[in-house]
Amino acid sequence: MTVISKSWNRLTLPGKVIFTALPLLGALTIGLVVAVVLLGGILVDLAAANLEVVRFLVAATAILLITVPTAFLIIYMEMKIIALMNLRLGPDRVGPAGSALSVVHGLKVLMKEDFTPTGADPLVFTWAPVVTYLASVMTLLVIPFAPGFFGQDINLGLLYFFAIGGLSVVGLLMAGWSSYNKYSLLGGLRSAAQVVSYEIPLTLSVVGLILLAGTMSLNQMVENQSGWFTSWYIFRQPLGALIFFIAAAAEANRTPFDLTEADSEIVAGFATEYSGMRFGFFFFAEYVNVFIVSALTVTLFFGGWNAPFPFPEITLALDPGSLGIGLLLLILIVPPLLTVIFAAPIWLVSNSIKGWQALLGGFVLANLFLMAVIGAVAFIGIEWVSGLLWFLGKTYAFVFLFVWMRGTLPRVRVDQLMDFAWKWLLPAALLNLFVTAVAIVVVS
Amino acid sequence: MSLVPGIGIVRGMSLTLRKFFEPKVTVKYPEVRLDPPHKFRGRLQLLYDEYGTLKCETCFQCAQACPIECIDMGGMDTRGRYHVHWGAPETYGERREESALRRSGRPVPDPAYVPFAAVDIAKVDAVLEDFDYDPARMLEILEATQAAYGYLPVAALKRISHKTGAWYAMIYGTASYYAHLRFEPPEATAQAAAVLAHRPAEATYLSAFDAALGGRV
Amino acid sequence: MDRAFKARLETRFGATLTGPVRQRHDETEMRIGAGDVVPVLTALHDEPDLHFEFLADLAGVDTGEVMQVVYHLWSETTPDWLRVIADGLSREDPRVPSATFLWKGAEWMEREAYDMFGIIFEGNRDLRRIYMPPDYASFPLRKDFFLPDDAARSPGGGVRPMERTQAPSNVPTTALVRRGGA
Amino acid sequence: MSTTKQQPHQSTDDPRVTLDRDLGVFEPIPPYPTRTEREAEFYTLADGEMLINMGPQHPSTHGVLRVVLKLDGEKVVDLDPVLGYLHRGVEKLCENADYHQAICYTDPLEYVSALFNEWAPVMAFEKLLDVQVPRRAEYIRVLSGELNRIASHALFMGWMALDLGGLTPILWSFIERDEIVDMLAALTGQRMLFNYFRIGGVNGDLNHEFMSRLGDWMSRATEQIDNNMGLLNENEIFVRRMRGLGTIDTATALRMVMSGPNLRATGVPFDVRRAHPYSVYPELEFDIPTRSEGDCLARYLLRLDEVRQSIRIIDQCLHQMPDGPVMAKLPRLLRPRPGRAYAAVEGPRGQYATYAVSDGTDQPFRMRIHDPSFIHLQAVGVMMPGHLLADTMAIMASLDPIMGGVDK
Repeated sequence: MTVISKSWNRLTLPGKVIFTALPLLGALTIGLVVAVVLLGGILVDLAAANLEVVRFLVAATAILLITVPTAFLIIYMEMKIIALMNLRLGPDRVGPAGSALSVVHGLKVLMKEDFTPTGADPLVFTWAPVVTYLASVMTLLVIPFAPGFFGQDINLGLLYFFAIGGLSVVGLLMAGWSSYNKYSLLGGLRSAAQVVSYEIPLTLSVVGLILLAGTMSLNQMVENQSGWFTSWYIFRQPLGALIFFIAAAAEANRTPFDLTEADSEIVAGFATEYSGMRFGFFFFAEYVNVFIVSALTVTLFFGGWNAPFPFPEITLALDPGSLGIGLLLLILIVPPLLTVIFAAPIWLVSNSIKGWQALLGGFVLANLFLMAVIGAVAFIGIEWVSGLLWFLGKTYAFVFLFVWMRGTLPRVRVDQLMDFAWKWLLPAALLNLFVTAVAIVVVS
Repeated sequence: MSLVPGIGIVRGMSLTLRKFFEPKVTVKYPEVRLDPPHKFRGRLQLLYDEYGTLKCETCFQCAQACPIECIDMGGMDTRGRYHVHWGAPETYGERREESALRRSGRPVPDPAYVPFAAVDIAKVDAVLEDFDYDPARMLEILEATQAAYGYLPVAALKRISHKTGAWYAMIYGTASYYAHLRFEPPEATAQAAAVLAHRPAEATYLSAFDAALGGRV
Repeated sequence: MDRAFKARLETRFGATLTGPVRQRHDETEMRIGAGDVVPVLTALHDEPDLHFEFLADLAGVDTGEVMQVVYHLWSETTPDWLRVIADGLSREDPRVPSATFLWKGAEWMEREAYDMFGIIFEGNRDLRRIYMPPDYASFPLRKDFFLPDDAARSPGGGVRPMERTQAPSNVPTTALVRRGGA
Repeated sequence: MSTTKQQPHQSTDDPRVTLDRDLGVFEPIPPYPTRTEREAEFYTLADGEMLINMGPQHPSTHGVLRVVLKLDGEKVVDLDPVLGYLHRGVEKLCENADYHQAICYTDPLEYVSALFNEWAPVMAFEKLLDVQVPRRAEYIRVLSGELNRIASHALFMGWMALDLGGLTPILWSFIERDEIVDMLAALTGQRMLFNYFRIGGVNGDLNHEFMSRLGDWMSRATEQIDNNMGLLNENEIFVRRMRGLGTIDTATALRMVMSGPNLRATGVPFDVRRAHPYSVYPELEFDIPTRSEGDCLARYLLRLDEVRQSIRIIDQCLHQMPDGPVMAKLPRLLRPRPGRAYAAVEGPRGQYATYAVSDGTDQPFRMRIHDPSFIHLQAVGVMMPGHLLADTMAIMASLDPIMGGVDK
């Protein structure tokens, strides 16, 4: 006994952790194997019977996971693009062109002290970021990324989107109220007023679209816009698209409507008293919101995952399986060959480059080339790859537009914001709806 | 504001987009360093004019203002009679002299500063010649110097520093580390050794030292 | 130097002047008693041939014997700055009427003079400390001010160890007041 | 020490103030019993009003200003600026320094336009000493002063936009300002606190580095400013927010003793350079732009006009620059005869002035520094009530106060 305790005491902290974890992991693995062996058949049957549920679980997990890199990417974009517009360089130290900076920011936020001010309502204070974050993540569920690549095809998708999107304001109000800070309170109230006001033109601006499409399923709407880009709804609903875009910017609290966190007025609005990962949740939610709003604009008005023009049908009559032993040879021969082919010019071009350096460069280039070839084949051959690329490309174009606006515009005042919503956007949305309805009646 | 609403916003956006592609003004600092203007006064170093004399006016304002008293300096008083100094007297004696010369054009007395004694430089030069002015063989150089002079005079150390390019502080550190190297002439060392050997009482110790060093304690 | 302006001032305010009207460079200087500040300033501001609309500065001065309040005025009727010195305020209880009835903007300048010299401007609605902490007890720009001593007299003195008293107790206060000058 | 009797009251530093509370949360405003009529009125809340403390650690209070706002919803009912967070006692320091050293102390007052802070005391001391400044020195002063004015105004425009939520203009302004500041660094040896003007002249003549930079900049200045300002001047959001904001009429502005661009934006062509000419300004041709609206937009556009006039003045200075010494012959130790002198200069924010009293020693007996930021900040109390919380900082920024100058 003493031997065991002595050797245990001699272990360093990582050693202790490893020695504890190893048997646990072993036991878990054995248990899992046993469970799969014993219950495997039943589980597969169960999953097959409840395919919808499994699909939903997988989709929800995937969507929760993709928010993090999405937010990182948009934060980096914002830092870099605004910097370039400001004639600065922006982040350039962490990672290539500073691209890992937002990841480092994320880690920093994780490591900071999580602080609850005196006088705050701890329960509400803790749950507010969760509500906000979940509300934005849940809306991602109905967005069709590519053919067959969406969380859930709800036939009331648009309605679901507005319903859940409106939920985020609850989180902001909770944060504003529970922080015991007047700035937070003002920020929370501002966000409530703003979101509630802009919800109306936002919803009304797409009613015309719904009339036109005859459906509220986002997938169906995207399907409707296939073919040439002239069939995109932006060309049939330009006013609606404009109103939608403006109102969506206000919904996502983006410049020039970022009143809820106007730093020159109310410090950081509802997030004033937040720190650490709770603040990180707000921050993430904000950038996920930007993505969602851009994605929805693309989905509704810019053809979603459709390419702007129908590609000529190229069917690659290549079935790798039919090559048989030839495939194996190909795999053996092509990469070294390509490496040598790419290495040769590098080696020839300069005397100072040694052979192994040229080979290394050739290897990298060959890999890139192969990846490009495989990507191109996949792009042409596999439908959802091209769909996803088109969708993400269009979406990030809109993200760029949002960031660009942030780099250019000052923010509006509260009363101007309200004036704009109720006196301009709402009548315009109604007019749009009226004109659309009349046109539909006349045409049909 | 123009008549068409939104045109100003569009113009602003186009302006920012143009700037997006323009060359940037950021200087990547640690890699690229801009030269300060010639007249820049914010340098933390002493400046010399084109004749190689100090530009410092010895006004003591910097030393007076230094909150952590890290500046010590010296020069000559306004009537050109004495050296005046700020800080520990044994440091920067040479710089004080230089500054005083600049201001008065003549050497002036400084009771606080006793320059090191001059020695015959030829011996140390010969030693350096033997060792090829190689700072990596510093210990051998120092030993040979001690063999030549009997001890390590400050003037010789300065000469070694000047010729080999090693810092004086480094040479001093090397010399003071080894017990067999000594900075005092052997007679003073012998006296101190005798005092140590006898281990007399405090008063005797002091008076013995007093006698040995000619009343300087 | 505007000689005619000097004559104008002497004829208009002859009775209220407590010293000669002096001129040097582009400045004209008149001295009045503290009690005459209101009528003199009103006349300077309102009368069309004087019309000093712009209060360029308001400063308190401690000469060591008396307190002064110095107004600098500008008008388009003369190329000179006009300096009005309200002279002879007692150092024990310096009081002078406020100029805020003419220039609302003098309020903070008077607050500053109060903060630094303890001059009471009667009629200023908001005469409180402006720079020093609200619990500060002394007036720093007076000539008999020592920092450690006087700061320690403030109620906060016991809390801030940096400002505990180190006053030279054997030096009489008046010895530090420089004589001469203004 | 003789003082008027003050009422004893509880110190804000007294630990009992914060410890003798049952709750962990307390209302910190006001921390002491009210003492004046106005203070009592301000800290009495009507129904539905609340106090909110803005600064000194607020992201957009220029420096360390603290404003206690009385809000009704988001509408500002009243406000009480609290100063003293940057108070250094410069006047006292100057009284204990000799005449040369006093100039260095005035430098960091308004760190954005330091040359004007030197200019006023230097002029006052020159009057005390009856020194005739060489004409070349005067021209160099005007030249560098106008450059500094442009630098200051450039920064103002950036700040103005930043307080309205624009991220980009502040950086463009800083680029503009940086060019000028580098230029002035080549001339004066420092980038921010120049310490360039000396009693009787300036420290050092024009040099080649400065002149080449200046020539380079002058060749594209107007175009560059016009180009960059296209971002804001036509922007509907910006113009709509600025128009009618913080309006002040001529009579009130004079009652608040405002000066400089803030006064000229209400239609009064009062500019010390013309109203009470000093230096070589009478020899130079320039206009005094005025606007009649008196709102934030007018103040903003007026500064833009002033930048153009400054470029004009610089151009004339370069063409009329006489030869000669840049420093008058002066003894090393300055002992002006007893007397008083007042000197005012027109800075980018208004009238900077110094009232110096000499008692015949080598130190000023009393040195009063008049700072326009201090005066203008006071006018915020007149402009702001009735506006929304969102506009407080915009109004503040449009007056362009620098807290270093406000707090002395």
